[in-house]
Amino acid sequence: MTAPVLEVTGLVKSYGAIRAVDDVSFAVMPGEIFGVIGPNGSGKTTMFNSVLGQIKPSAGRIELDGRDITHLSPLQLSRRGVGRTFQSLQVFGRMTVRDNLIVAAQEHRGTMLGRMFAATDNGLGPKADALIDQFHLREVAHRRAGELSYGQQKLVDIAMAFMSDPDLVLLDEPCAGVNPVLVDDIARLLRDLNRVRRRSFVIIEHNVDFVQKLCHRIMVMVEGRAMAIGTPAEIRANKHVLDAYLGN
Amino acid sequence: MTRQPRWLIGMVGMAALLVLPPFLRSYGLYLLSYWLVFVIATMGLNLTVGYAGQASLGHAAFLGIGAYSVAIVMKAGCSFWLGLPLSAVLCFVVGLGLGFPALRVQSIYLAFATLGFSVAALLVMRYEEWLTGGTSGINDVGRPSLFGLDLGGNLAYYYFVLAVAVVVAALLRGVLRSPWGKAFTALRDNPIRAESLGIDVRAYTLLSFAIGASCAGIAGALLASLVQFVDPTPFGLGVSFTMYLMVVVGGSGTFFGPALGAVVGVLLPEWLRFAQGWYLTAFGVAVIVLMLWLPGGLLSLPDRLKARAIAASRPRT
Amino acid sequence: MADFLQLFISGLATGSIYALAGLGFTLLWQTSGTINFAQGEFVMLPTFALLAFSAIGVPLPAAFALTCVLAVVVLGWGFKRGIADPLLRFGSMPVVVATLGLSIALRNGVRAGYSAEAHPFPSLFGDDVFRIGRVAVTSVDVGTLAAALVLVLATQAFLARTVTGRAMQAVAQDTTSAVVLGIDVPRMIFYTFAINAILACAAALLIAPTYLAKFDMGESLGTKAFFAAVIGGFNNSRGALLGGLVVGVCENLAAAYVSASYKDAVALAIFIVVILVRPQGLVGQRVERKV
Amino acid sequence: MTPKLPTATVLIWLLAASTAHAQLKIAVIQELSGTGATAGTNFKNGVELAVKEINAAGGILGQKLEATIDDTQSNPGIAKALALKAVDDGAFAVFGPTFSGSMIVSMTQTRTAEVPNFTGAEAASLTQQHNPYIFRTSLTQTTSMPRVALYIAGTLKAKTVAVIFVNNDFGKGGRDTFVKAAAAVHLTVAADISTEAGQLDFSAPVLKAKQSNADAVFVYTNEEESARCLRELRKQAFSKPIIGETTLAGQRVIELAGPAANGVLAHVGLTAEAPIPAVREFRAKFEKAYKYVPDHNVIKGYTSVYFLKAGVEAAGKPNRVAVARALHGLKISAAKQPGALMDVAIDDNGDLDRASFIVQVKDGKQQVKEVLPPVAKF
Repeated sequence: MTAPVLEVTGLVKSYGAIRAVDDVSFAVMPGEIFGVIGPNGSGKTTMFNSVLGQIKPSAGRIELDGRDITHLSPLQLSRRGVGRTFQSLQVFGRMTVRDNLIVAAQEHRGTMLGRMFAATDNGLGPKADALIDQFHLREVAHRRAGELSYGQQKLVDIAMAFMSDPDLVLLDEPCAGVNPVLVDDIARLLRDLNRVRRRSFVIIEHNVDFVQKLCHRIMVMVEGRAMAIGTPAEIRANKHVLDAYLGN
Repeated sequence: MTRQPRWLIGMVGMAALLVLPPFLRSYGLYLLSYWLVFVIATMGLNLTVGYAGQASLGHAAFLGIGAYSVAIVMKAGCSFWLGLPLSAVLCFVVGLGLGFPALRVQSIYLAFATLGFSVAALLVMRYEEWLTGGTSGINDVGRPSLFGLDLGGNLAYYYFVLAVAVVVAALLRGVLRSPWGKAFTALRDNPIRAESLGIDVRAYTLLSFAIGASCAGIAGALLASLVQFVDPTPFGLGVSFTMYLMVVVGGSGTFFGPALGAVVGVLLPEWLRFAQGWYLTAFGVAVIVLMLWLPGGLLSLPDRLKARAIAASRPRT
Repeated sequence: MADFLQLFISGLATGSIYALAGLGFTLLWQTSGTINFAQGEFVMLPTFALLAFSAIGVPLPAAFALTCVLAVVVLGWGFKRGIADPLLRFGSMPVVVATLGLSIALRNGVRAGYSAEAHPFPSLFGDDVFRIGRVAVTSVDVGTLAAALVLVLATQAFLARTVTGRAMQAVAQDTTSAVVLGIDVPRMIFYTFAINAILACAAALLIAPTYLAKFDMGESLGTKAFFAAVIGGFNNSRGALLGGLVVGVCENLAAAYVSASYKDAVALAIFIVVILVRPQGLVGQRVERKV
Repeated sequence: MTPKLPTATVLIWLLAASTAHAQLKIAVIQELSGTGATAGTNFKNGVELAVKEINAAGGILGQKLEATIDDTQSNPGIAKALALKAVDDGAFAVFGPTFSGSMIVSMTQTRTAEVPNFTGAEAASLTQQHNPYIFRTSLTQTTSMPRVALYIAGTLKAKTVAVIFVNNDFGKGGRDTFVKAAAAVHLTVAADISTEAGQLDFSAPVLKAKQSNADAVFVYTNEEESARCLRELRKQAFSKPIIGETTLAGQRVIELAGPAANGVLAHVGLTAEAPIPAVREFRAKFEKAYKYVPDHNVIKGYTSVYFLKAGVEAAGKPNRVAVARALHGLKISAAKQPGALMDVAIDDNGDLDRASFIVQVKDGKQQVKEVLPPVAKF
């Protein structure tokens, strides 16, 4: 029995009387792709942001590789090998695609002072180029990220999360607003990235089909609570989940 | 495509700055030196405001701290060469301090925090007479000599300021090309995303203030020696505003922006003097018109022209 | 104690002057995101307009009405169409710089075109001194304070009670939703600029007897008004009043009991405390950092 | 390309020299914007009026004056640039700047180029550096403050005095000189109160002055602040004598302060209210041209051009060095040189000696109480 990479226990985030995240617990195993689904406003993103130190959880415990990370900042989490993407597009619009990728990992190499004297790519050029090829961004590699199409920006956004070789990546709606062809591409890329080095993913996604195909296990969130956790097949068979989704 | 012409223009400009000054009279030489001093200061502010995206309306204070450091050090009988690095270091440290409000508040609040700092620094210059000479200032600030070469003459001092400007520009270029430069840009574009990628937003915010401040400190040191007199008047809020104006008008976040911005801020009022009593009104109007025409600053003009050329070459649909 | 009261009451009067100038600044920022560094000049110009109208023999109430109309056209409509509208979509930097340019142009325009001198300005409230115990109060002090209160409360009531006012607040809070709700957003923003212009005229009328009409009166007034607005809370109209009064009183007390030299740093000190403890200002609403 | 440039320069220089033959170029370098704008603009207007008059009367030794006017923005750095420009352009004399800091910087340039430099600046140090090209345009604080202190200690029989001053170049310098002068006549400074330029609320300074229980208060601030301070003194029912120097009893302050100015005592140098026919005539001329009452800065500017005229006439030729030499020790009599307005003597340092007045404001008018004679005899 291997230990989980990420273990969340009794996570609560309340705003006044409203509990946006209400006593959520789950664990992500090494090499696992863990999906989170649920209707709008069910607290998925709030849960994400609480786990990632973006907002302070009201209660609960979060462990990374068995160590408590509950009150760490996003910066500290990044340094410990946790990558993420955001629900909305978050690329650096005025930098080129290649620079976006380089800046995504440069702080993981060398010392602060050393970086002042380092080469402009901080030795990350080859790695950035590899990802650019893997994500089919070669043609736009030297264009400003802000000038690209939405789908391409989305790819850059996802690629950035992988630049620093994180052990755990949390993706918030990687397929939102992306055309169906690209959705398949993203699924394939994520599956590839998962196979190498046994990386673990947590993915929030509305596209149920995408989640069903890609994820090893799925958590369904409704009104801040984890309604069910299980394999895609189990979730498909769960009557409560269907009710929640159909709004009965 | 646009890179080459821009650098070419830069080289031609540089050559002009090297070759033409011996033919200028003292007023022209002095103005050029004055302009260069503000180019140095504005390059620093451009790092803070343009690259790292931090609102700062208190930069004149650093110019003042630099100027007073050199004046006080030289009055105490020490060399200019001690004063110059001291100015830079002192401003670096104070700049780090000014960065702290930026960790807590942003945009307009930060602008007012820095503006308030400018006011406070001015009060210290005016009231701490034992240190700064108060409102009567410090007179007879000398000019340095280098390896037995006297830099006291207007032409010699001009070349000295030019050399410092080139060195500071090269150093800044180095910093901006290093990973730091990307980190600053990331900080400006999206601090939250930057932090999630492991960029130490706190450290880079403070650094952007500190580096910007130390450039202004160096500029201040040169200014003290250029005017050979220091009093609080040139370090008021108005100058902080003007420096911010120079950054934006030149093109914030562009490398050559400060040089052009300082032309507008320092030389344009002088050129407008033919308008007599109305020259500052003309200057204000010119700034408004310039902003309306090129909201991205003067250096957005090539991009604008390029965009227009592309639009024109496209067949109409 | 009498001394303290004397300082306190004088401070309130001065503070209400800061508040009047700060109020419009807050409004503009709320609804349109315009940071107006020419706000001080926006008070200075109507002052001179009032003087000019008086000089050609127009009685004060009529002069005030004319100035208001002129201000709404020039400082409201003209400012919005000429500077705010074209520049706001490029972020705050170009607007800040354009208003800086505007303030330089206006200040020096009045200096070159009218006069570099300070001009006396008639007070609405006479110039009588009352003594209550050992405390002296002038009718100008009381009148300014009362008028400032009335103006702030009226603005507040307009924003909270009228349909137009509420629409304006909706725009201030969330432009996108306001559009969805069918509010004529550009019109509401114009109303804000118009109200700002009228408030500036009112401020001019109330401030000028003390401040005296001078081309550079906007310079120090602007800075103090900004601080008053931020200290009170940038997203609340009452904030400017509270901030102004706090700054006015504290400055006086500091000048008398701490150090006359560093009086001008008082606003800054309060501001620093406020951003450390309550960044949203004394009565402002907290805005969550968006992720 | 390059060899042509010096030739062109020489050509321009020659042309400039040839026109200079017919005209005397004077450079007015003044604070026309920024904090010193009021003083500088007034000085400039005074110069302009005098230049117009002199040219209308045929110029100086047959040469017309040509004035260029430039604004220092109240910034010493710009002032230095303008002084260099004036020197580059071959100015015959420089008028300004008024701020001591700017003056210190620019007078170094005019000295090197041997250009007579008239200034309205007050700082005592300016004329103590043996700069043979600097000339005052009014009595300075060094002359006037002892007269004020003597009046307070002597005529008013005060033992203690509260000082309210504005902390800028002008006010701080005056305060320092006054404190020294007060010590010399055994007048104790009971309260030393600094205020800001542009200060709005004077309740704290006035309260401090009251609390000090001094026998008199000496107010040394710029016009607007003087008016506000006087109003506050009246409001807080300050009952002791209020004394000022020049500005406090100026027409502008009286206008701005209203009834609060009544009773104010002041030592004034040459002002527009001086009971002298030449001054009345000057005032009428100025008011006609500029539509406002001239203050002491206007008079500084106006008279200084006539000082230059007297200097050139005394030297007998339009030579800068000779003129500067002639001006030292020159006694200018108002009878012969009406534009000087009053008899005046210039000493070896470039300082002035002239009669001055103690005035009191009554019913919104300055009234002369006492005439203080000059040190030198005419």
